[in-house]
Amino acid sequence: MWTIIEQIFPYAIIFTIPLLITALGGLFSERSGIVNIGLEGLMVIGAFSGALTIYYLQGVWSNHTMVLWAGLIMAALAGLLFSVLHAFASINLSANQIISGTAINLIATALTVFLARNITGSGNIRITSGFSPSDIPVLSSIPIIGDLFFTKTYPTTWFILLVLIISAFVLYKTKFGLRLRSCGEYPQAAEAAGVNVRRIRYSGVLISGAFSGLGGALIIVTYAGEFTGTVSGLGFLALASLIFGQWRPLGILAATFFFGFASTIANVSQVIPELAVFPPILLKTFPYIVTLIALVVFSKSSQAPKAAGETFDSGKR
Amino acid sequence: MSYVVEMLNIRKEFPGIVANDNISLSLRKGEIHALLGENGAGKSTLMGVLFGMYQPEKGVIKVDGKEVRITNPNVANRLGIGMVHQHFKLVDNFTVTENIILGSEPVKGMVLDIDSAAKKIAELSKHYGLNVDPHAKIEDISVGMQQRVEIMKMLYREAEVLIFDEPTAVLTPVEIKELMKIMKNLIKEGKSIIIITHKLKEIKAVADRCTVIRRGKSIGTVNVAEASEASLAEMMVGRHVSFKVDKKESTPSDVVLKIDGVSVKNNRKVLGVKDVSLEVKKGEILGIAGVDGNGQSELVEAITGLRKVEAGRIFLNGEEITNLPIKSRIQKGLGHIPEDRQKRGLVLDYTMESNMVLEVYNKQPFSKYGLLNMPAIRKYAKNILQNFDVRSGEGAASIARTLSGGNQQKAIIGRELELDPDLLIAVQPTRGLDVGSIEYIHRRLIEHRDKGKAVLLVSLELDEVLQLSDRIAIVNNGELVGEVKASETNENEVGLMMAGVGKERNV
Amino acid sequence: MRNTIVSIIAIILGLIAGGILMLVIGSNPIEGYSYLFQGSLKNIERIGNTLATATPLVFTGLSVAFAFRTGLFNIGASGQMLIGGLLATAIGLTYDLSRPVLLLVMVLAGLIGGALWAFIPGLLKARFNVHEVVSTIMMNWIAYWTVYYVVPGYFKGDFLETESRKLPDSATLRTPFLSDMFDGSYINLGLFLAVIATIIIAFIINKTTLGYELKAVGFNRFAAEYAGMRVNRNIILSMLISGGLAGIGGVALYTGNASSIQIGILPTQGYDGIAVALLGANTPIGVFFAAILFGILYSGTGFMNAMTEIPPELANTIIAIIIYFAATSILIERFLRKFWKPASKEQDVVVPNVKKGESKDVDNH
Amino acid sequence: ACGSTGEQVTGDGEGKKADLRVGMVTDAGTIDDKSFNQGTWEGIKKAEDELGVTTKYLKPAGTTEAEYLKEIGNLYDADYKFIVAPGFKFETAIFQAQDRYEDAKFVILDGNPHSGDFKPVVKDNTVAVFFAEHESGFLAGVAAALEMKEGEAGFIGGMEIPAVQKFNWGFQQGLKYANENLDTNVSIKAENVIYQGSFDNTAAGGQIAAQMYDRGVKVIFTAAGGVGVGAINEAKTRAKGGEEVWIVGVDVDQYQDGIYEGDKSVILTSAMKKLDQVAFDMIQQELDGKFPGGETLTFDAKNDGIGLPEENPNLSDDTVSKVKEVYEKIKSDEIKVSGEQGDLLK
Ligand SMILES: Nc1ncnc2c1ncn2[C@@H]1O[C@H](COP(=O)(O)OP(=O)(O)OP(=O)(O)O)[C@@H](O)[C@H]1O
Ligand SMILES: Nc1ncnc2c1ncn2[C@@H]1O[C@H](COP(=O)(O)OP(=O)(O)OP(=O)(O)O)[C@@H](O)[C@H]1O
Ligand SMILES: [Mg+2]
Ligand SMILES: [Mg+2]
Repeated sequence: MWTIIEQIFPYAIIFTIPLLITALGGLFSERSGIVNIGLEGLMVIGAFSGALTIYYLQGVWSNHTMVLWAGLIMAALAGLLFSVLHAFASINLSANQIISGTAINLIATALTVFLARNITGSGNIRITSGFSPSDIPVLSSIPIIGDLFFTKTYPTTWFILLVLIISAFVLYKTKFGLRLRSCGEYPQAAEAAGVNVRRIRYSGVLISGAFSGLGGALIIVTYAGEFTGTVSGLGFLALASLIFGQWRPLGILAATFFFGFASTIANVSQVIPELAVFPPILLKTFPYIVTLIALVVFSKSSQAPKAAGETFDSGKR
Repeated sequence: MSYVVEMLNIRKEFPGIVANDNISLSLRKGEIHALLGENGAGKSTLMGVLFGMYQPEKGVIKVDGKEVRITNPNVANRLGIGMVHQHFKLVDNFTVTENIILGSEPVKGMVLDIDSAAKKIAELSKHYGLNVDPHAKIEDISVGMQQRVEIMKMLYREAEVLIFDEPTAVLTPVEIKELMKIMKNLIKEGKSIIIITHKLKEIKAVADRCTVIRRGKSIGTVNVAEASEASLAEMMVGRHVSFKVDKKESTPSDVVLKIDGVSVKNNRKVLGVKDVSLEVKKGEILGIAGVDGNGQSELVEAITGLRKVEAGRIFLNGEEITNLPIKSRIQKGLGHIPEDRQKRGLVLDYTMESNMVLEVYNKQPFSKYGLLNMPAIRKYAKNILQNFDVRSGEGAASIARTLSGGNQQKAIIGRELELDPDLLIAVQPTRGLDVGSIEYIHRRLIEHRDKGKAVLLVSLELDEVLQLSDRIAIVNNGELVGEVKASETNENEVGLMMAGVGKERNV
Repeated sequence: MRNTIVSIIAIILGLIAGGILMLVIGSNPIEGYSYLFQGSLKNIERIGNTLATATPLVFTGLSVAFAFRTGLFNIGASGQMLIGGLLATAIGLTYDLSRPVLLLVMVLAGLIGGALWAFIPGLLKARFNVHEVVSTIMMNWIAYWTVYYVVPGYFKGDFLETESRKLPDSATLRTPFLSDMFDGSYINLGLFLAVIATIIIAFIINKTTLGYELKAVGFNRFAAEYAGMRVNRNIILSMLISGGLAGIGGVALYTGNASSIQIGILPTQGYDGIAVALLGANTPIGVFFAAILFGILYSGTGFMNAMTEIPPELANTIIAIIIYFAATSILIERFLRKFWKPASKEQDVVVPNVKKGESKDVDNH
Repeated sequence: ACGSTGEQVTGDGEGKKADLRVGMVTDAGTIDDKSFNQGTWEGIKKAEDELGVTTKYLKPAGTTEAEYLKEIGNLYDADYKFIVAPGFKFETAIFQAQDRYEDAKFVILDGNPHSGDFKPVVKDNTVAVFFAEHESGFLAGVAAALEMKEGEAGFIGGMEIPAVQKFNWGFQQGLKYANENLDTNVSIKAENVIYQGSFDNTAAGGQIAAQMYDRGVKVIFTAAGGVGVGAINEAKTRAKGGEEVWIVGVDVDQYQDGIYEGDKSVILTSAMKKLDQVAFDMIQQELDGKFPGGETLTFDAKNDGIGLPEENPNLSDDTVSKVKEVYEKIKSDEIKVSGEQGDLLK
């Protein structure tokens, strides 16, 4: 059993990372008071732009790794730009955030395939190859931990974990973080204190756009290798992880890792005789059922930002 | 004369209503200036304009003689204008320090410098006698302390002009006294203050001048020293107002509510009400006096069914209701004017007419076989709103949210009285109401008593309790410390008991 | 009324934006739209297919809208459809009842299946305050895998692992009289169910004490509790109704538009239901027409593609843009207000609750 | 048959303008799926280039009979009266369409029109086409065994549909044949034969492939669309890291998809079924007035409808020549490959 876990672990982590960064983006948005159910669409945008960038650059630029990073940057930028639509609707126009997010999802999936076909002639954009995993010297030889965490790791994984740490720092230790959280809890208070609620909320939404874009592209450069017009529900799963993780960075890390691990187990269960004793339906539904149970267990302490989802206009008290 | 703030000919419209119509107000340096007006007169709106929350359609604002455009609260802050809002603008799960520094945070490098801020706050607190704990979380501190945090916010930003919107409505008598003291301190330090309040006594006590507005228009500005409470009231409502509550001696008969050794847990999961026994009889008003947070809310929630009773029993008209669902209690004759009108009292997104049948929508004639009868509902609602002089942009069809707080309150009271309950529980029934409305509400409560019904009055305003009640029960720390006859006691005695000094039960 | 105008303007703007996209890729928008509408409405058969396409969307739209109105966000309509469809299919494949009885039982089974699938999130929300967005997403995937294993396990045909046996004609919602009337199209009894459901839901929301209660709970559960309403029961009830609607939507899809249930697919109609509800401003009648519009757009795309060089993704893009315009309808409203300013200005001056004479008695400063 | 007709055409095909309008309706998945839909479409596009026909594909909103029929109707109404439908899921739709649109021609790939009872009814305006995927899988199995000599092989299928199953069974028979006759020792374990359950779960494809490789599998035959893409990615990653792992592609020559580090590829070979060729040939025959309406055709080794790619850079010459021999033997019925499960795995 242990070897199985050792073998699965790196793959669970790869699967976790896009979820993690997207949920983290959602965290910034919701903590600023804007619910973003457009995460799925933003991921699609990121996957598309990342794939497209890499697809073009791979021909002209010989430094393979740099090309991939360039793809990630473009993906984040595209996600950021696209999220302006959501920000504009829900912040400037006090639109219903759910509607706006739904529109984002619809537009993203339709538009990317439309563009892909018009630009590359195909709805699928395939990149030659993504990042390569490697073992971290020294650390990977530590017993147990080395095998789990430092073997077959991707540079992007460490990068996203760094982003996570920075995010937690920003959220809890900086001026911006304080303001962001106040806007999600009680924007009227923030406004009265002279905080520009709109600007903060814009930042929150744009960060979520950039992060989700990144998340979408990470799928391409690690395990998928091609853009196919969908991220198959990962955006919604990220949203679920955000809530499951109780709107906290570490909570999100735990929640997304749980999803990553559980779905990897479910995916590979077919190949593993030891797991084949369980009915497959149980294995496949395992992550979802456990999430429901966990939500019940943690239900007592909901940390939802109080004002998330409410439109804010200065007049209302 | 030098004015720190001049608001000239301000006009502000909302859909269907002109909230401020050509109103002017000038604030002298170092004065306390009261702003008086009926509910919905436009006071909060006017201050909202000064604080940059609303943009006026017309008019000029000058600060220190210079014309300014206050486009948002930030601008106001920069101009040295601070405001304590009626509903506090504090983030519940932030600490006092975090709330105070929000918007003008000190940083060390990139990191928030919480420690030095906390130190500065502690100093300020000492200087002005505010007594706030910089590290406490807002959700854990009393309302009075929250208000002091609001004041601290302004001081921290070195505001010169301080606006208070109904600061005393939520305070205990002791806290009010403290606040008055603080305000005087502030004036001494050269600050200038605008205070909105419906309590004429307070105006007389602290204000130098008073501007009166009525239905969006300026009535005039007077020197408080030259005015009496009666003349201020008359200016405000346009007719004579009587402050004395006329009432006959009560003639209590059968017991309506009997509380027998009841204990209730509070939000912090400890006993907030400890072994309380009480009786309220037909034809009497029992007032509960006590400092806020001494178990009144928990007790009321236990009677109304909003909170579980840990021990003891509750009877209504001789029938035990301890564990009955809320609906059956209402059916058995319980009416409730809730403490928090926006949280419990109204569905803010419903129209007023829908709100007026909140407890009876499923009864005839408002519905039959599960179908609503809108004409009947409309008629019923119109009647209540008219009787209680509830003012709003579009009458019964107004969305509850758009009504001023005072008018929301009147509507709730009207609704509950219309149910004609055997027992009416009135919690802070006149909080935030103007004197005209208070007079009216008081009259209606006494009428209710005189019809032979029972009233349980919970109020933080000692005046109100003393004036309205026939008997007064005093609570402290969740326990009943004593019971007195209203006619045989005075403010002092009750005040002492509220502070926990017990007295033999008489009655 | 205002909502209707706003929705219509949103639709027009969305179509205009789509037209611009067509221009950009070098196609003629007038031609494109003409084929789009011909594709969905040109002849009686196509009209029938358009209505059939719209039918499940009416149900999921109602499902989402109903939940919305009661303060809940049901994004689990897909899963509820699957389970509703699965139960109905199971009944249809298993029992040999007379047709009216069989159909009735199938519809009921669908309703119960959907309701059951929504019951869990409802219960979790009411009892444990679990966010229904997460729980309904989880339930979607559980439904997906349930169908994935149950269909091949119990209802598999002789040759195919990936879908159930085909329902006998007598066990589908298609009826000869409708099919003939609409020239062999897929229109089916589901449409009647959809009309009935729309009316019933409109009725419940607007005219009944139940609707009054559910909305009150949705707006302010504390006030509802204060007034003696059973908040938890209402949340669950709301989810049950919402899920039941989606469940019947599944019946319409799998036993009306199709004759078997396929595995490995989460029906997109569940998510489209969100858009339909929103465009319909969460009112049942609005939802009905929004669903028809979506039916027209989805159904006409193919013909437009066939007749022009406009790619199929364009219809989706247009729908998305319409939704976005509906979301940003405040812009439209502002515009309308400006447009009608002269009329409304007069109104503002006459303040209803200021009695004449009183307003100008004292003047000072 | 089709090999020969193909040759006939090439001479006079250039620049010819035919007024045939050819339509295609895609199956589940997109036109760019790098296998099934795309293969068919490429054949149609080739006909456009070489034979001058007009072409169009439509993508249905879903995969129900109603949706398929709607798109067929759209093509028909737009005057595309030669309609190609790839996939068994079209069976019932084509069954109805062939009656409803009598003046149109239909080609259904991988399926037989029937009314839901699996009793084939191929009308005069329809051709049903099957491929001997098992023979293709067999050749791939032989090639893989020859190249590996010894070790473990695996199979990842998408959904459990007939075409995928036949690839699988053929592959297993191929391995067995090589072990018995060609002196190899490549085995396949029950746990390494799986159907992932979808054609689009790339993540699962990668993870499953990783498990198999970790458990000593050297070569995996994927017949799984996007799931296969995930597996190919995993293989590339490992190959870059110096591991020796291989993938056998499916449907079309997937060599390009497996390229890493310049010109190396993890695609050992591909078990092709020549969808493009068949689509092209059908159009060609229609133009020549020889449309085999009413027939059910099977494309197999005999008519070169299946096979391995011409170019197989990863196969040694020895392997290529031995596979060629086997291919001939299949053609001559000396080797019989079964399209049934029998006692094979899954
Ligand atoms: N944002 C708003 N939209 C519409 N109407 C409003 C708005 N704010 C205030 N009003 C209306 O403007 C009028 C003045 O309200 P305002 O809150 O200024 O009254 P007030 O004098 O503070 O009353 P109170 O004594 O009850 O606090 C009221 O009729 C109120 O309904
Ligand atoms: N969404 C809204 N739409 C219209 N008006 C609103 C809205 N929210 C608040 N208001 C108005 O804002 C004003 C201020 O609200 P608030 O509850 O402080 O009233 P208030 O009259 O000052 O309260 P109180 O009676 O307790 O003194 C009210 O006049 C209310 O009508
Ligand atoms: Mg006010
Ligand atoms: Mg007020």
